[in-house]
This record gives sequence, structure tokens and C-alpha cells, in this order.
Amino acid sequence: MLRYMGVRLLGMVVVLFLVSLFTFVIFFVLSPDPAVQICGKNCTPERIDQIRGTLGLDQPFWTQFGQFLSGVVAGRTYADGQVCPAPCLGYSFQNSLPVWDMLVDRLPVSATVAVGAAVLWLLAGVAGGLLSALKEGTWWDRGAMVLALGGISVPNYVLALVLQYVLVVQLQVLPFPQAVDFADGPGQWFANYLMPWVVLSFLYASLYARLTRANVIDTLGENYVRTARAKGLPGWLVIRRHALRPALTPVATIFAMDFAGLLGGALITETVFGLNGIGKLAADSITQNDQPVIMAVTLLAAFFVIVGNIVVDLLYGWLDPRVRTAR
Amino acid sequence: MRATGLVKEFGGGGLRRRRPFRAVDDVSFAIPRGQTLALVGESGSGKSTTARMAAHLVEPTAGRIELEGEDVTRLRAEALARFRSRVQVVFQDPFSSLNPRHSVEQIVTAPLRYQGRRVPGGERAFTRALMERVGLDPDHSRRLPRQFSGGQAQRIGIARALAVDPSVVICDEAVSALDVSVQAQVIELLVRLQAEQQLSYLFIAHDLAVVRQIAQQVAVMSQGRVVESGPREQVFDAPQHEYTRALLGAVPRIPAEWDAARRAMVEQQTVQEEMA
Amino acid sequence: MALSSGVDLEPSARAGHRDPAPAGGPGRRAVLRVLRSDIAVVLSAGYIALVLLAAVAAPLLVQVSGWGPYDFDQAAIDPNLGGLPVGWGGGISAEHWFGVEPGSGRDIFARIVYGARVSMTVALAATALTTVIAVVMGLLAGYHGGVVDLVISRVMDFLMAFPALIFMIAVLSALPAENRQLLLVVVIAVFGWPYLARVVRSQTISLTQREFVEAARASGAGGWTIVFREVLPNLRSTLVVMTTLAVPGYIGTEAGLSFLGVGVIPPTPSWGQMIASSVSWYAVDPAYFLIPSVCLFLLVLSFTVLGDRLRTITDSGELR
Amino acid sequence: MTALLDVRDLTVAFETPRGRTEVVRDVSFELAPGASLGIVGESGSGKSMTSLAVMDLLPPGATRRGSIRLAGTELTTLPPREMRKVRGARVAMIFQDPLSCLNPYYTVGLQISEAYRAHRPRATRREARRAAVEAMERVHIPHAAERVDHYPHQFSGGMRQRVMIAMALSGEPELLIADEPTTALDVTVQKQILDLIAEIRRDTGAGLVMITHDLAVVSEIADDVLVMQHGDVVEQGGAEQVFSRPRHPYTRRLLEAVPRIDDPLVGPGGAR
Amino acid sequence: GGGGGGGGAGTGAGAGATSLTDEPAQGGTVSVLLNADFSYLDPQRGFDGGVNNFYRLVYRTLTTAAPGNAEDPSAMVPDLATDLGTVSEDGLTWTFTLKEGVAFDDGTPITSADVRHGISRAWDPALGIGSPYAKQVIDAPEDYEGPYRSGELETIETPDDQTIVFHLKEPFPDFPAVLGQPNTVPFPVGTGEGEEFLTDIIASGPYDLAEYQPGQSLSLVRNEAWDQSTDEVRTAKPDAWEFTFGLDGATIDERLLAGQGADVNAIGGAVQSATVARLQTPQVQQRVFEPQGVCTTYMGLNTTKEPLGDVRVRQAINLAIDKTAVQNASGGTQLATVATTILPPSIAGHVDYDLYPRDVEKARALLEEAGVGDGFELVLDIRSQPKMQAQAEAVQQSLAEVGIDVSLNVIDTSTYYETIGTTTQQNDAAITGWCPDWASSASTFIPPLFYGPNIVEKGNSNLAQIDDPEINAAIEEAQLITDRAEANQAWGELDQLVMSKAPVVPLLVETGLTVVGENVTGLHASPGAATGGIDYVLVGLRDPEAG
Ligand SMILES: Nc1ncnc2c1ncn2[C@@H]1O[C@H](COP(=O)(O)OP(=O)(O)OP(=O)(O)O)[C@@H](O)[C@H]1O
Ligand SMILES: Nc1ncnc2c1ncn2[C@@H]1O[C@H](COP(=O)(O)OP(=O)(O)OP(=O)(O)O)[C@@H](O)[C@H]1O
Ligand SMILES: [Mg+2]
Ligand SMILES: [Mg+2]
Repeated sequence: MLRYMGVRLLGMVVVLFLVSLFTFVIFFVLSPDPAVQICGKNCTPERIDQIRGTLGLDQPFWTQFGQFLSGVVAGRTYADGQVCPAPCLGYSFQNSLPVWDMLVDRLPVSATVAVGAAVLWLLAGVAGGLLSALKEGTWWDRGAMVLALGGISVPNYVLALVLQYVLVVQLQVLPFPQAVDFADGPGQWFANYLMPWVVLSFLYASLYARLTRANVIDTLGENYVRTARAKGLPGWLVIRRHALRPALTPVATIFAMDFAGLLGGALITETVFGLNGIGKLAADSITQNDQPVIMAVTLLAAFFVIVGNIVVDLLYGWLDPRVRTAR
Repeated sequence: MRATGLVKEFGGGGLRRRRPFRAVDDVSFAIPRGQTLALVGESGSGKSTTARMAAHLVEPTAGRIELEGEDVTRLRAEALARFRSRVQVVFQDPFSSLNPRHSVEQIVTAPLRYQGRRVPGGERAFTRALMERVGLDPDHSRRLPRQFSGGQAQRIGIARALAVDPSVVICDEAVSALDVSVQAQVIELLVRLQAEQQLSYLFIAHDLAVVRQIAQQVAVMSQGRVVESGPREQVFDAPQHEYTRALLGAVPRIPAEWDAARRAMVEQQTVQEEMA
Repeated sequence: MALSSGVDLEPSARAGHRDPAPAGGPGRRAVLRVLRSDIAVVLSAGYIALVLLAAVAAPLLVQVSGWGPYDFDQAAIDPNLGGLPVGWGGGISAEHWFGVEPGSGRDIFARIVYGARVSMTVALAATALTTVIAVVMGLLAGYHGGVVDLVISRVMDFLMAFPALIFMIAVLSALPAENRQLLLVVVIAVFGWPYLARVVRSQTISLTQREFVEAARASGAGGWTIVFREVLPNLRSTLVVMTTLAVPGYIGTEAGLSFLGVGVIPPTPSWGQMIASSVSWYAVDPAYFLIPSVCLFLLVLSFTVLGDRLRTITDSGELR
Repeated sequence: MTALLDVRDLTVAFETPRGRTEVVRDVSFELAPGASLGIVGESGSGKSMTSLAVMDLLPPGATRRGSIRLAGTELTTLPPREMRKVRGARVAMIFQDPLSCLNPYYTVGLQISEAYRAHRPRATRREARRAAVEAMERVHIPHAAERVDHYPHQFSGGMRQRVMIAMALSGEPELLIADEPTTALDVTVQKQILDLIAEIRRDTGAGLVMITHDLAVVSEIADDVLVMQHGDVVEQGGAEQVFSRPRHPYTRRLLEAVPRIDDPLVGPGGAR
Repeated sequence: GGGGGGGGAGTGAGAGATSLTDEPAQGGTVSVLLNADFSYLDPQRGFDGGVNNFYRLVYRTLTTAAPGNAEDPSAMVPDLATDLGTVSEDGLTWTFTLKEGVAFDDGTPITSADVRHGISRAWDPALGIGSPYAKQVIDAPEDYEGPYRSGELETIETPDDQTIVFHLKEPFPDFPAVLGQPNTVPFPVGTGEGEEFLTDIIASGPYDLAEYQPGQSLSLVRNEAWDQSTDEVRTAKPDAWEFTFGLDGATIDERLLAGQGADVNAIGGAVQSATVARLQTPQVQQRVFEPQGVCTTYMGLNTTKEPLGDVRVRQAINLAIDKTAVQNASGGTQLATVATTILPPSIAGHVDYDLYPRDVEKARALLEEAGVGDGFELVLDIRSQPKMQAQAEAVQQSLAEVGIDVSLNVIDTSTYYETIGTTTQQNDAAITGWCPDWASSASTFIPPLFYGPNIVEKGNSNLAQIDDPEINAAIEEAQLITDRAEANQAWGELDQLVMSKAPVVPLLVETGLTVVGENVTGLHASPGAATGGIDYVLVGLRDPEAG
């Protein structure tokens, strides 16, 4: 197990390295000169050179990449003597703030959005899918599945705007979402985040409902469920123990991936609602061509996905005895 | 066909230096022309692996295979194609061994096409002739495997094996998946073809009763080794090895007197009918 | 052995539900037959056909409707109200069938049909490219296994680890804007193929274990022959289903990227771009927002329904 | 004395979009307490559907008609709650493919003790576990006390089938229905399992319905035989009678086709 | 100067209606809803309309732009200094005296050394990325690199705590305006190195930083050390300010229109075009404020590209473009007025004229004359920003009428200025805007755009790349005029001179119509400090308790 974890962690480091290299290449090769951007409106060539020197932009590619990597691991000291402690992801070109701090600052919002949406879609998706499966072929089932199809097909920015128009502008039952703190009052907090949660979870809830339904129907047809019935077990126990566990195991593993993917920021949802999470940070830094921030967000998101991958594997091993005992 | 000292090891090596697993351990056999050698044994005893080595589908770890006196253990390109035209295989599961997306015509002409040979008389006529030989309706040559029953599908597999006019056919549990009555039909077909064309069979089965019907030579395998081999009568009537005896003892039997009574009755009825 | 011949004991001949379909591609016909009897499928296919037709015939349609996708109509908007279209429903009139765009008075009908071109071209081209890459990679990895599989699988892991949307936007905004459509297709395909390739790979692995592959080898087939002549045809239904389900995803991706401002370049219309520019108008000119949104929604829905039904049919043996 | 199992005019049909197909038609048979019945017939002849109809475990879409009496109780009209009490406690079933019939997510111990507790609401977890170990010992699983915590995939095919039998026995049923319990197994293992079933019946006196397509197996184990074809019963009677004096042509053909290990040998290659 | 055009206040037409210019009450919290965060809290680095306006809430400079409610809002007025300075005969030495009682937030009095320290930070290569004027104008050693590397700037003399003396490189009549630039904010000697002021403020104005979450929010509270009696510019009625960043433009409009809860105390930026139609009800009309446009949106024509080198072609383009279409694309009459001159009306020196009223026939004729009657292709650089794209599409459409085939080159917002400011990368034409750095004269408007010697390879602002001796000479002349009225007249004439050569097409002056919460008042436009938008330092609430 330890050995296995070691291999996985090593693999993770390798993938992260490749992701950062790839990202770095793309922006190093393709991007316009950030020094000019920093230089601002009244810029002179000398100033640009100066900025380049300070940021190390005049160094060859590999040196720069090396500096970036060692900065992440061990911190970094810039040419002008500025010290950036590890994990140093550099300074934003846009406002010169340490990128790490910016991420740490934004993470709570993204996490709140992600966790809330995840809870919502698990509740709605899994419960809906389960009910549909148990009532297969009824109007309930069909209605839920049509809704799910709709959920998969409607772009979430459209949904977001429609919801906002109806609930906030017209009915005025919810406020315009803002990233309020839980400490500012749970009610406020809930009302503000509700819409982002709904919008973000709609697609997932739809997907999960369909997945859960299909899985439950499949497992209900499994021979071991028939065996459980043949034993004379009560119906609810058959479903709960023998049908749900196998049916939800794949859901749980997919969930780990999806959730990890969201921690890297729900770009569209956060942008549409103006919530200052990682996703919005990504969108903003892209429009501002703020390379260190883009780089950092990409890495952070990749990190979560990779960790999610590992969690999936572990989860799978833990949930499925066939895998667990094989190891 | 003759095999001597066949060994097949799986796994092993690699980073962990695991000990390889010996699936087949020093197996030798010989099939005379026009005869059938049956390989029996419990599941996992290495029958299929032996067959696959004989068919050149896996490389033996050690040992030697001869075909009509010629060493065919290691073959390349052209020689392999020639080998393929002499040795063919019929697989256990008729549906899994026929490409579900190919029509009968495509399936039975595939060996010729893959070996880069011309299809004598055109694909359609060739297929029709073959299908007739194995007792299938030639009009069904454009159908897909799933439009046939298990027994019919297995006949397609046999037709494919016959397409290249082989001298050796390896039947890996070719009838095990079939129902008794269908099984009987297929066995009958195999026996007929053998008589017609002097085919040699390497016939793999775990059902001793079936083996007894078709094989002249029998080899019993257990845990990768041949524990007993010889002519059918000898193996069945005077088993030497403990394992062979256990195997024979486990076969369920219909009491002989019931059978005798039934035969007597049937005979009587036939006589009556003939008289009538 | 006295076996009375002429007795038909074939099990499945009795089973009754394998009645032979007409020769020559019965699978496809059966699929079509089942599909045709499904109202949702008929509607979806009809809508897709309509959009495709509109896309292809866009120049003709525009001739009929009288306004090109780029023609300004200052008379149709009110300069004192921020350029809001004059009249009901975002300026819907006999002249402008779907109304006009605020600020410019461009004809929405014309832009919808021209936008369909972009959306469909990008989505279909991306699907095609993705499928080709995925099939080749998936087949290679699945059939050869070993090092080939290891390398391809790691590449897939690597690509899937990328926050695709963030990265797509970043790449697209960093790259020069000319030939955006091609770029969109390439970028979508580069990040999209692993998802399909994974399926192809695992199917290939399981197909490779089927005896017919071994049978082909015993017949003398080589590696490429097996992969492309024996295995590939068996992936057909999977591919049909997966690609049909991929198309709506890519339509959505194109729209999403255009929505985020890194899609097609102006003045070319695409549905995503139209939605993006209409969002701020949703309160005062709902038609402007709803028309492209509904068109897009229906298109995605149609493809999803179609793919979904195809999958159910091929999976569940409803064909029999 | 009432029959242990009395099935009258049982018909099972599937409602499909293409209409109704009857897969079991008017099947009637009787089984005396402690007796054994063999149902034979080829794949798809309706053997399994018959047995599942008795257990009320037909797949969705299937309907049954007719009467099924267990020791005088009519099962077809029993409310689901009561039927549940019959299953496992009075009638137990052993299925063909033991791997797919055991839930891969739970230890065999749990699955056996679950069967034990299903009909003993008072039983504690510990008691159930002890019962599971005992049941496993009864079916000759070595090191039962250890293996009770293993998962199905850690057992071999024959062992899994033993687990299934142990599970079936834990309710101490009056009737055991075995649906092709040995088809997936080797001859040697098959023999062990058949011997085990015989041993258990000796010990408990339970009735047995044995479903198989192997006539030789039936000839060894059954008192009475039922031959099915296309959902119809074509022949039924005492084992000896059916095997030595088959009346229906289909039965005869079947018996003809069975390869026999003891037949006198015909010439090489079959000189027919 | 003709400064006050355009009108400062909203309508307030209805009988008994309140006015947006009503004097606010003391207290309360004003909330500001913004799309983007301020570029920098450090005034040495930040340099744009939005942040300049904010700086005045927390920082003071020797001089500053007149408050929006002043008689001449485009003028400069003294702030920390007692007056607009005394200039020596040769125009090279300026002397200022600090007011008594001015202090930093901790109560320490602001001294002339602190002023010098603040200004000398401009020379620090890492910090001095904001306003360039101090460095350009004030004399300093060639190798001077700011106080942290080279010590305080000796060429600025501080004979005593109240007096500060500047020596210029060359005479610069607009020097008081330079000292109103944000990068002349005083800081205590020894502070402000490196990143210090990125998230912190040493306040000299009426407010001090309470909390700052970059990109998300910022709040201000009263700076107790600030003394109203020393300050004639700021009324500073509210007790606190609350800035929220990262909001979508449409959302801001929605919130301001809805005015729920605390949003009654909110102000924002210019409304979206889509919102204009919703401002028409009488209730909302009362809350609509129309600031002044001080920026000109124009299309530069790269005179180094063929056939744009030909003045007739440029004139034809000027004649052919349907500016009304461009105006409609930018939100119609309410959000933009058509520009026919380079200088917007609110800038001193503006004169009304129109050399090129739309005339497609005449344009065709000119093109014919220039030998390009069959049309030609033109690549137009634009930003990937919806409004500019809409404007470009309108240009594209109207030029198509005279056979000019415009293709749009969409450049990412972040790199737009870099691209068009690099002479080698610049295409045929580009749409952009220009705002003056101070409203009191056109000296920061016309020279950067049209002065030939100003053309640099990178960071170029003369997009037309016009290097016309006549224009150059006129600019040099106008810059030296010390009399303001005379100078303004000269700039006005220069405007026409430039336009006769048609190096650019003035398109619009965008007005930045905005809607505010109903409790907000004290709204005045400030062309000098807020690029024509709401002057923060005068804003306040009617009822401090509301919301
Ligand atoms: N590719 C392989 N890699 C590793 N082990 C293998 C492989 N193929 C077969 N084996 C092992 O070799 C042994 C012999 O297998 P083989 O298939 O020859 O048995 P068999 O006698 O044909 O059994 P059955 O009757 O079940 O078909 C088995 O234990 C099997 O697990
Ligand atoms: N869900 C279903 N829907 C429709 N028909 C079904 C369904 N399940 C089984 N059948 C049909 O019912 C018939 C009887 O099936 P059953 O399983 O009883 O056969 P069997 O005799 O047990 O065969 P085997 O020996 O293969 O187990 C078959 O023809 C089968 O095709
Ligand atoms: Mg085998
Ligand atoms: Mg069955």
C-alpha cells in the first residue's frame, strides 16, 4: 500500500511537472511580452528592459522554467532583492501581488461554491435517479429523465441568467449573489450562494440522476439481488444493501473526480455571478494576460484533478473488495 | 503433427522477478494422419495453451513442433502463411469466435484473403459450396453470425477452418458449449469430414464421454502435465493414473440397465414400424 | 452413433426472437426501424436536419428573407433607447422574421442561419477530428498493450489533468485570431480525444480477448488487419453513439468559448457569440436572448436525445 | 399426506412490445415430502422460469398463472410479506452461476448470516455469524472460521457453489430448488457437489427440485423426472420409467444424443 | 477655457423633486459597485481614471483638479499647498508652501521632505510605472533611481518643513497640473519600498483603508487625522466607503436599478447599452446621472500604410463612416455623442466644427481621385471587447459602401495596447480612445497623438504615425504658451489643423450615463480627477441611516 502510494505520488509529480512545462511553453512561446503590459501607458524601451531584468524575462527559457519550479518548491529571490517564500508561484503581472496569496484568498469562495453544489447535486441527482429507477416507467420516472435531459442540454450561463432574472429581478426572492461569509449570518450566506449552487449543480445533478438510475436498474437485474430476494430478505434491505452499494460505487468514484475538477474553479458560474473564486480569477487573468496567475490556476486545477484521480483509485479500492483484496 | 517437450511459462521476469507460472510443462504428443488425438483434463490444466502452441498462436517457451516431419516451431512470414493453410482452429464459443460484424461470406473467405490467396471460383460460389459441405443453407451466406443458432454458428467456424483445405484441425472445446443434441450433430459432422478428407484432429474437451466417441488417441492433462496417454481403449478401460481414474469416476452415468431397456424398446418399435 | 437427422433441435430457432432479418446490414436497418418508431427521435432528427439544411442553404434563405447577416438597419432600432429594436418581440416583423440585433439592427434570422453554419461546422469538424485521433490511439493502445498502451494512457492522463476550459480559453486568447474556427476545432480535439479514446481502448481490450481475434490470427491476419478489419467494425455502434453524444458537447463548447469571447471573430455570427452579446439585453429584449438560446438548447437536446436513444437501443438488445 | 410441492397448470408469459410470449405452458407436477424431482430440457425450454415462478422471483415483465401449493398453502395468492417468509425459510434456491449470484461487495459470512437472520429476527449478529461458520463447515469448506470473512471472488467455483448451498441451508428449508447447480463446474467438482446435496438431503429430509440439462445427472439424483421442451412438459414420470421407456419422441432423441462413457466402443472415427 | 460644456447634473425636472446635486448629510456608508479592482493602491503605480478618482479619497497632493462642483471643474486648485505655486522668471523653478495642519493618518504632520519622498519614488524603476510627468519635467541626475537606491532627490529642495522648491528641465507652464498627478502623493520618509503599498495605505486624505481583499472588496473608514478645515476640495460627508469588485456590468446595472437593501447607497459606472431603455421611467430618471465625456473614441489611420498615406483616402474614410451607426452600436444617443473634433467638449480649448459630415458620394469621388476607386482592403485592429467590436462592425459596414473591405483583427484586451503601440505590429487602422491627464489644457491630448518626434517603436501613442512638420511646429509653439486662455485657443486651432490632414477619424465621445441608488446625492462630474465620471470626494448620502 505504501509502495503503491509512493508510485502514485511520483506519478502525480511527473504529471504536474509536465502540465507546468506545457503551460509554460505555451505562454512563453505564444504570449506577448508581459513587460510591456506592466510598463503601462507611458512606456519607454529602457523601462521595459528594466522590468524584464527584474522578472527574469530576459533569461533563456529553461532558466526561467527552472526558476519557476524551484520557486514553487523552495521559494525564490528576484533580481531586485524581493523574496518570495515557498510555495512561490510568482507575482501577478497585473497588481504585483503574490499569486499564492491570491489563490489562498479565492479558494474559500470556490470551495463554498463547489461543496454546496456537490451536496446539492448528490442529493438531487442520486435521490432523483434512485426514485426514478425504483419507479421505472412511471410518469415520475419519465418526468425526471426529461428534466435531466434538459439539464444536460441547457448552457449554464443561459440558466444562470434566466434564474437571476426570474428569482432576483422579477420575484425578488433572492439577492444578487455575492460572496458573503458564513459568519455574516447563515441565512444571508445561504441566500447568496443558493443560485450559484443550483446553476452549477444542475448539469451534474442531471448526469448523476441518469447514471444512478441506469446503475440501480442494472444492479436490480443482477443475479445477486435475486439471490438476496431468494433468501427472504425484506425489500428495503435488498435495495439498500444489495442494490445501492454496488450501484453507487461508480457514482462515488466519478463524484470524486467531478468535485476535484470543480475545486479548480467553476469558471462560467463564478464569472456570470461575479463571485470571486478561482474560476473568476482564471477568467480575469486570462483577459489581462496575467501569466503567473494563469499558470498557477492551471497548476492548481491540475493538482486537484490529479489528487482526485488518486482519491478515486483509493476510493475504488476501498469500496470494491475485489480491488481491495487484490492489492 | 508431432510435439515434443512443449513448455509454456507465463509472467515472471519484469521488475519484480516473479517466478514464472508454468501453464504447460513438458508435453509431448503425436497425431497420426487422419486420426484424432483428444486432450482431456480439468479446467486450467493447460489444454488450451497446448492447443494454442500447436496452432502457432503463442510461442512455446521450449519444445518443438513438427508438421509432416518439418520443424514448424519457429516460423516467419511466408512459412507461417503456409502453416496457416495447413493447420486450422475451431474455437469453443461459436459466437465469440465469429466476428459479429462480418457475414458468413466474409468469415469463411477471411483465411484465404488474409493469406493473400485467391478465392477459387469467386467468393459467393466458394461460400455456398463450403456451407453445403457443413450442412448449412447456402442461401444464408450473407447473414451475420447472430442470425444463426449455436450449432449452426459452430458449423460456420468449421467451414472457416476448412476453407484453406487444412490437414490438421485443432478443436479447442469445439462442442462443449453446445446442447447435447446439437453437440451430437456437430460431432457427427466432424467425424464425417475426417473420413472424407483424412483430417487430423487435435480435439480438446473436458467431457470424457464426448472424447470417447471421437478420439482414437487420448492424452489426460493435469496441472500442465500429461499424466496419461495412449489409445482410447487403454485409457478408458484400463486407466493407469490416479487422476484419470478420478476423472472417469466422476462422470455421471445413466444406469446401464435403463439404457439397455430403452434400446430394447426402441428396437422393438422400429421392427414394429417396419413391419407395419 | 445413430442420430436422427432432420430433427431441428436448434435452441435459438425455437427461441423465436432471432427471426432472420433481410440480408445485408440487418443491424443498421433494425436500428433505423426502432428509431423511426420513436417520436422523440423523429423530432430530434427532424430538428437537426432543419438546422443542417438552414446552415447549408443560408445564402439562399437570406435572399428570401431579404437581409444579410451583416446588413445594418438603423431604422429598426431606437438610438434614444440604447439601440433597442423598435417594435414588439425584439423587432419581429414581416421584414425581420426573428427581429433585429440591438445597436446595429442586423437581422437575427440571417445571423441564426449563418450562425448555424459555424456552430455545426465547428462541432462536426471537432467531432470528426476527435474521433479519428481517438480511434487510432484507442485501437493502438488497446490492441498492442504494453509500452504503447502505457505511453498513450499517460498522455491521456496528462491531457485529462488539464483544466480544459481554462486552458482552452488561455490558448485561444493567446493565439492570433485569424482562422479561429480551425483553431477552435484543433483545440477542442486536442483536449477532447482522450475521453473517447478511453472507451475505444477498453472496448478494444475486451474485443481483443474475444475468440474471433484469435481466429483471425489463426487465419493468418496480421496486426493492422486485425485492428482495422476485425476490431474496428465492432466499434461501429459505440462510435456512432459516442460521436452523437460528443456533438452536443462540442456545440456547447464552441458556444461557451464564444460566450467567453474567445470564439469566432466578428462580424461572423455563431450561436454562442449571439448568446454572449445578448445576455445583457435579456431583460429589455428577451427575444434577442431567447432565440439563439432556444435554438442552441434544442440542438444540443436533439443530439443528446438521439445519442441517448441510440445507446439504449444498441445496449439493451431492443433490436431483436 | 399432502404433497410438499404441488404445481398445477403453471403458465409463465412475457409481455413484450411485440406481444405476449408464453415460455412456460400449463406445467403441472407434484413432489412428495423428501422426494426429488429432476427437470430436464434444453437451454431455453423454460426450466428456470418454472422454478423462479415457484419462488415468485420472475424477472420484471413476466407474469404467471396457475396454482402453486407448498404443503397445502397456495403461494400465488400469498401477499408479498408472507411470500418473503416462505422464501429462504421454507423454500431455498441454489442458482447456476455462483459468482454472479453472490454479492461481490460483502463477505460470504455476511451473506450467509443475512440469510440466517432473515427468518430469525431475534438472532444476534454473533449468533448469525456462528451459524454461518457452522453452515460453511457443513458444506465442507475448510478453515470455515477464517474464510467466513473472505469475499466471493477469493473462492474457487466449487467453493462458491458450496457457499450458495450453505446459504440455502441456513433457513432449514423443506424444499430445495437447485437450478443447474453444477453446470459451470468440472466433473470432479460436480460430483462433490452432487454428493454434498445428497448428503444434506439425507440429513435434513428436504425435498429437492433439480434443474439441469444433463440427463445423466438427473438419472443419478432424481426420483421423478420432468422433461420440458419449448415451455411444455412433454414427458413426466418416475426416473426409471422415463429413462428406460421414454414415450415422447423428444425424450427419446435427447436420450439418444447423450454421449455415454460406458457405451460399447464403436470403431475409430465412428463407423456408422 | 470652454470647460463646463455638457452639463454636470441630472435632470431633476419634476416639481419638488430632489436633485442629484443636493448637499449630502454627514455619515453613512457609500457603496461602489465595480467591474474590476483598482489597478494599484500605490499612487506611484496606478494611473487611470478609475483609480485616480479613488486616490483623492485617501491621498492628497500639492495641487489637484478642481472638484466637480467648482465654477471651472477643469481647472487646477491647491490642495496640500497654499496656492498653485510661484514660478521663476525663466519658468524653471517652482516654489510651493504646505498648509498648516495637514497630517498623515497617524497624526504626524506632512512635511516638505515627505512630499519630496513621495515624488522621488517615481524614479524607482520598479515603482515608477504610473504617471510619467514628474520624471519628464523635474530635473534629476541622469542615474537617479529613486529614494531606496539613490537616496532622496537632491534637485528638489526643502528649505524648511513647509517649503518645497522644484527645478525643471525645461519650462513647463502646466507644472501645477503635474503636481496634481497621483504619483506626487507624499509619504513619510523611509516608507513605501517595494510591495509595501500594494495592500496598505498611508492616508493623507479623509479616509483610511479598513480592509482590502484584492480583486474582491475594499473598505474605507474615516481618517481621524484629516482636518476638513485644511481641505477646500473634499466634502467627505460619508463615514465609510465600501467598494465591491468583480461584478458583471449587467449585474451592477440590475442591482442599481433594483436598489434593494444597501444598494440604495450604491453608485456604479456607466450603464450597459441594454440598460438605457430601462432608465426611461420617471422614478428611475430621477436617479440617472450624466457625467461628462472627456475621452475621444477615434480610429487611427496608419499613414505609413498604402493607400492611407494619401490624405484624400483618409478624408474619404472620414466622410464615409456612418458615425450614427457607430454611436448606436455604442448604446445610442444616451451613452455617446458623435465626435467631429479631436478634443471633447469638456476639455479646455475645445472648439466645435465638422470638417467631414457624412457624404458617401464625395468619399467615392475622393477615392477615385486617389486612384483607389475600386476599393481596397483595410485591416482594423480592435480589442476583444463587445462594445468595441460593435463599433468596428459599424465602421466595417459603412466603409463597405465605398468599396473598402475592412477585416477585423481582434486582439486580446490585455495585449491590445502593446500591439497597436508597436509600430511594426500595427495594422492599417485601430480603434482606441484617448483621455487627457488633466482637463485644464489639451497639452496631454494633442501632442501624444500627433507629435511626430513622439513616434517610438514600442509604446507608441501616435497611431497615425503622422510626422507632419506643420503640426509638429504648431505643437511646439502651443506648449510654451504660459497664458492659459491663449494656450487653449492655440490648442483649438491645432485641432482643426490636424483634422484637415485627417490622420484619425474621431468617432464618439462616450458619456458614461449612470444610475445611482436613491439615497445617494452630491453627484458632480469631474473632468479632471475622474475622467468625467462622478467625483467621489463630493458624494454622500441623503439619509445616513437608510439601507
Ligand atoms: N495469457 C496468459 N497469461 C497468464 N496465464 C495464463 C495465460 N493463458 C493461460 N494462462 C494460465 O495457464 C493455465 C492453463 O490454461 P489453459 O487455458 O490452457 O487451461 P485449459 O486446460 O484450457 O482450461 P479450460 O478447460 O478452463 O479451458 C491456467 O492456469 C491459466 O490461468
Ligand atoms: N426477460 C425475458 N424476456 C423475454 N423472454 C425471456 C426473458 N427471460 C427469459 N426469456 C425466455 O424464456 C424462455 C425460458 O427461459 P429459461 O431461462 O426458463 O430457460 P432454461 O430452460 O432455464 O434454459 P437454460 O438451460 O439456458 O437455463 C427462453 O426462451 C427465454 O428466451
Ligand atoms: Mg481452455
Ligand atoms: Mg436456466
